[in-house]
Amino acid sequence: MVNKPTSDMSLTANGLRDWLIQRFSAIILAIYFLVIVIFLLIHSPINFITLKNLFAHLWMQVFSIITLLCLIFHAWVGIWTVITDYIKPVFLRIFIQLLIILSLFIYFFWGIEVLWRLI
Amino acid sequence: MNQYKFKNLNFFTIKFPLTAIVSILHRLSGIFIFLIIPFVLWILDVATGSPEGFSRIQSIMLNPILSFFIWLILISLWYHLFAGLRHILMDIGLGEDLTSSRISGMLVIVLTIIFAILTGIWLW
Amino acid sequence: MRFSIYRYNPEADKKPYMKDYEVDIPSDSDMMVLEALLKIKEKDETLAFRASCREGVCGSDGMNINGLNRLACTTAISSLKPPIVIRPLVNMPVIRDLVVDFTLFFKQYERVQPYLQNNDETPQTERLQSPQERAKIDGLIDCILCACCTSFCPSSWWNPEKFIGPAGLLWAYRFIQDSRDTATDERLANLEDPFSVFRCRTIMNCTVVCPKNLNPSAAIAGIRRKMAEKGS
Amino acid sequence: MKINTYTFDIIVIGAGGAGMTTSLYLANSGLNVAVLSKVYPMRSHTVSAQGGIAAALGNMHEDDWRWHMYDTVKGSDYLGDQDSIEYMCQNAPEMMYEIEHIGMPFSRTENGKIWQRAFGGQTINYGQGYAHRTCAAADRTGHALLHTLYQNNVKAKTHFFNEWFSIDLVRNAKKNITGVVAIHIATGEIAFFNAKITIFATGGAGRIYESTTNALINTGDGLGMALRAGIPVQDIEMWQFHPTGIPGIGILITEGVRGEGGYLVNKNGERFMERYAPHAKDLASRDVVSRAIAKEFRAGNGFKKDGIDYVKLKLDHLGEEVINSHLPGIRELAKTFAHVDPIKDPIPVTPTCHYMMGGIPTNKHGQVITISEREEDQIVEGFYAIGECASVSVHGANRLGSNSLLDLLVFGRSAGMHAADAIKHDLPLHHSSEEEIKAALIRLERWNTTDKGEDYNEIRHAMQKTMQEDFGVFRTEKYMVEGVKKIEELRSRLEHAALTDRSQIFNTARIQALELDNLMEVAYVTSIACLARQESRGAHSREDYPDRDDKNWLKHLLCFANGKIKYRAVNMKPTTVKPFEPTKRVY
Repeated sequence: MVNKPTSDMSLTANGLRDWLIQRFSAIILAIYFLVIVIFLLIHSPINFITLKNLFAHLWMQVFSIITLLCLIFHAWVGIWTVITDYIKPVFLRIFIQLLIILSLFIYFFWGIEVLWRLI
Repeated sequence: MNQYKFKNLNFFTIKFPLTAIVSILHRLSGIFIFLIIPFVLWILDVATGSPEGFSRIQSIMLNPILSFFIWLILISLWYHLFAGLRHILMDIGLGEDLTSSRISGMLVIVLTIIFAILTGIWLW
Repeated sequence: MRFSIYRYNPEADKKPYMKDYEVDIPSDSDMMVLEALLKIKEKDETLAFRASCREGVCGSDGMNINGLNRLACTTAISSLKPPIVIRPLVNMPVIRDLVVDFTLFFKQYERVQPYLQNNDETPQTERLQSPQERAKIDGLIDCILCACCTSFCPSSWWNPEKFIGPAGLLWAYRFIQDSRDTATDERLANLEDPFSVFRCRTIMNCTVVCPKNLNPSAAIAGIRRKMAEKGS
Repeated sequence: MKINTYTFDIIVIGAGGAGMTTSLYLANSGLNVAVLSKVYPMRSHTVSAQGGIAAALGNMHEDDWRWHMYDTVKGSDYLGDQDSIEYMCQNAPEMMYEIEHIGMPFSRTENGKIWQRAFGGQTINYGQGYAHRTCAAADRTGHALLHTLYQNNVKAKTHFFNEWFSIDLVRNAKKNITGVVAIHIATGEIAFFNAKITIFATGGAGRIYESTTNALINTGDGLGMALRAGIPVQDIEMWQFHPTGIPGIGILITEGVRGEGGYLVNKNGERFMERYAPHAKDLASRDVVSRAIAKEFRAGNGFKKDGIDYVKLKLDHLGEEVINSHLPGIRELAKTFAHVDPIKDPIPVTPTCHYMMGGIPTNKHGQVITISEREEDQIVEGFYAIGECASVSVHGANRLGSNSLLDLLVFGRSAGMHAADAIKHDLPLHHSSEEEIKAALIRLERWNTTDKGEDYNEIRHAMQKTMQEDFGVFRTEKYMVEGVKKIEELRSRLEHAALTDRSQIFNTARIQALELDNLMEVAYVTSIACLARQESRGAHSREDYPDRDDKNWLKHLLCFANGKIKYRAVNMKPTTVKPFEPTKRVY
């Protein structure tokens, strides 16, 4: 059947929203990545204290958590597209999707835990 | 569509344009980055956990195989960043025509090579 | 010059195979691939392919020539590196030899409601449209429905039924951009699901192979921008 | 052989501009209509039309449909039926608005109206200077029109039978036409399409010539079917040679190029049309320009390459902007097929077979007319013909550029209206027995069962060569007598030709063979008609009879499949204006 658009467990079940989220999260991720790279270049060679101090700032905490969220969403939209492209058996696809959702949840809480500890 | 048995879909007979290669590499780098998220989180976890952990990560960097792996991760990140930036620019209507998209695709590859070299110098 | 052509006749062959033909072509010839195919057909009647206008405007003879989808009638043999390998359009069901089934392709086209919709009262004379408004559909009205683009689009390979494909979306954008069409909001709403439009990854294979030098990829980006402007 | 029967109110054979105009009208009238086409609708030859559609809209200057009518009558060299021409020109503006409303992407004037360009033979105020009357979508008007019509048929849910090739008309014992038999190219399925009304919109037959602007599919299938069913064709000697086809391959370069200000030059760089048509120059009507070019060749003023004579069409002086906005398709074609960029260099061009003015005789409702034993017009009930396959006759001996798309629109619609009305007035459905259906399948059977014989390709090449050499721009009795003999011989050889491919699935060789049957019929009646008409009129240019002869030849010539000839009077009775009496035709 051609005429039935389905969402197949996409992030928001809406192409436009998924797409916008993908783009905005990408920009946040790009900025974060560049901030880290610049920090490492400035403080090269890096030591434990400088690194820990960086994450002790409140803005860095907030920025990191936002970035972590963006990473989770960005990864899900991206990986979801890849999976729905290549994996056609429905049950296998759903199984893998659930597995990935689970791991993303774990990454998220793991990340929060790491950051929390650094305050 | 069952009435026809065959389709012509043989990758070895299809020419992939530069723009397609830039795109598939974006996808591959994305998958790779997704797969190494736990590794990166682990590095962050250990390196910020204690001074001992930090030195552990530092010593890892000295291992040629692992440092090569980290270099690969960074290359993937650079590539994913540049190719992603190209896509976003095209999304807002910049460089949508064929010639510009070929040039920007080439640029993504060249920039990635330059940054791979710079990153290598920085790492070693 | 050697031509290696994809052959498959479901009545006689278990599976497709490649068959070689030698055609005499003078070195300074400006012959097109279609003319060579017609010559081959005179020697081997069983070779099946479609052709009509032989000037690149009817869209009958799209095929995969040396790895790229093109029209046989506008592809000069002198522009190709021999041997010339001719296969059917990529990822479309093969009926016979170079003839493929267009059923799904046309269903995807019909899905975008490819006709002008205007609910305003019909005027006595023409509806006015300024040259600037008219210019917005330049390059969108010229599609010949040859399927070169959609058949060469990886997103269509993986989701041929859910993703409309570049050709259908170019037509969708043609009506969205037409100042005389009043169904824009409905058209955009019909395309908002995660597959119909958004499966496009801007790979640009469509634009690379379009024999009319159109840019379906930009049209798709245009649709997405229209949606974003409208806000979801 | 199993034969399925499909029943409809109306079947339309052919999905070009004419077929889809009529089907759109019929589908919107709520009738059960099917369109059979041997190719997907958008592959039809209408797609190749470039220049535009004539209609006296008056968007560029004051205009009047009567002026358009005058030009058309004069263009036809007075062989056109004036009631039909009147109907066409009068209805043209409304038709333009109608297709504009359903989405036709016309180019526009600064104030937003439909843009119109100059074209050959179109004048203001009965011959006073150029008229800008041709409504255009850049230089891809046919493509824009065909797609618009197809799109609206999709909307109207017209029932298309794509890639179904019609083999022959089916007639019952009472001589009623009951439909056609057709073969599904993809599967080899054979079916009888039974209908109250059969409408032919099968297009031209330009492929009888070696060098033609026509698509490979223009094989005169409707004419072949009509002739075999005992219906004559009218004025089939009238073949238009377009002045500007690319030498060799025959790709059309629109008259719109000259409408924009392009002009022809010979090898001395001379703008020679000034000598042949001092007023209209390069925008004289097509027969005049083609003959002028042929005369230049004879005088040794042509260029020559690979044995083909040509002149050049200069348009670089129009400037890049005009070429890109009004002639983008021409630029593309010239680059691809003539290897020149018209922004810099002139395009090589030569007269090339382009359009069949003659065809199945009809009245202005599209109803097919035959001629009785007592030489009276007789309407063939339930049978219509429209577009290039019909001779209504608005083009007479020479068609004006941009009148063909108008013809197919106006008469596509009028046939649709008339047919819909007939159905509503309880036109009966006639049936046919199995024998009658099988009788229509004889030639398919013949191809399917002949084991050994000549290659049909050889015969086609020989036919095209003979037509080109003996029945081209200039015609002479001596050569035509030879030509008729050659065509007769080829025609009988074709009856014994054979196919090597007998498969069912997408057997294109078999379709080519069936098409050649039709081409041969058209070539044969053309040759007979060319020889018969002993005068020069419009496109029919006899060296042995160089003048027009209104006393003896101001009449339609009808030719039957057996070569028998009859005549019909030209209609000189328009209903709202005074008739245009024949005068000397100068441009």
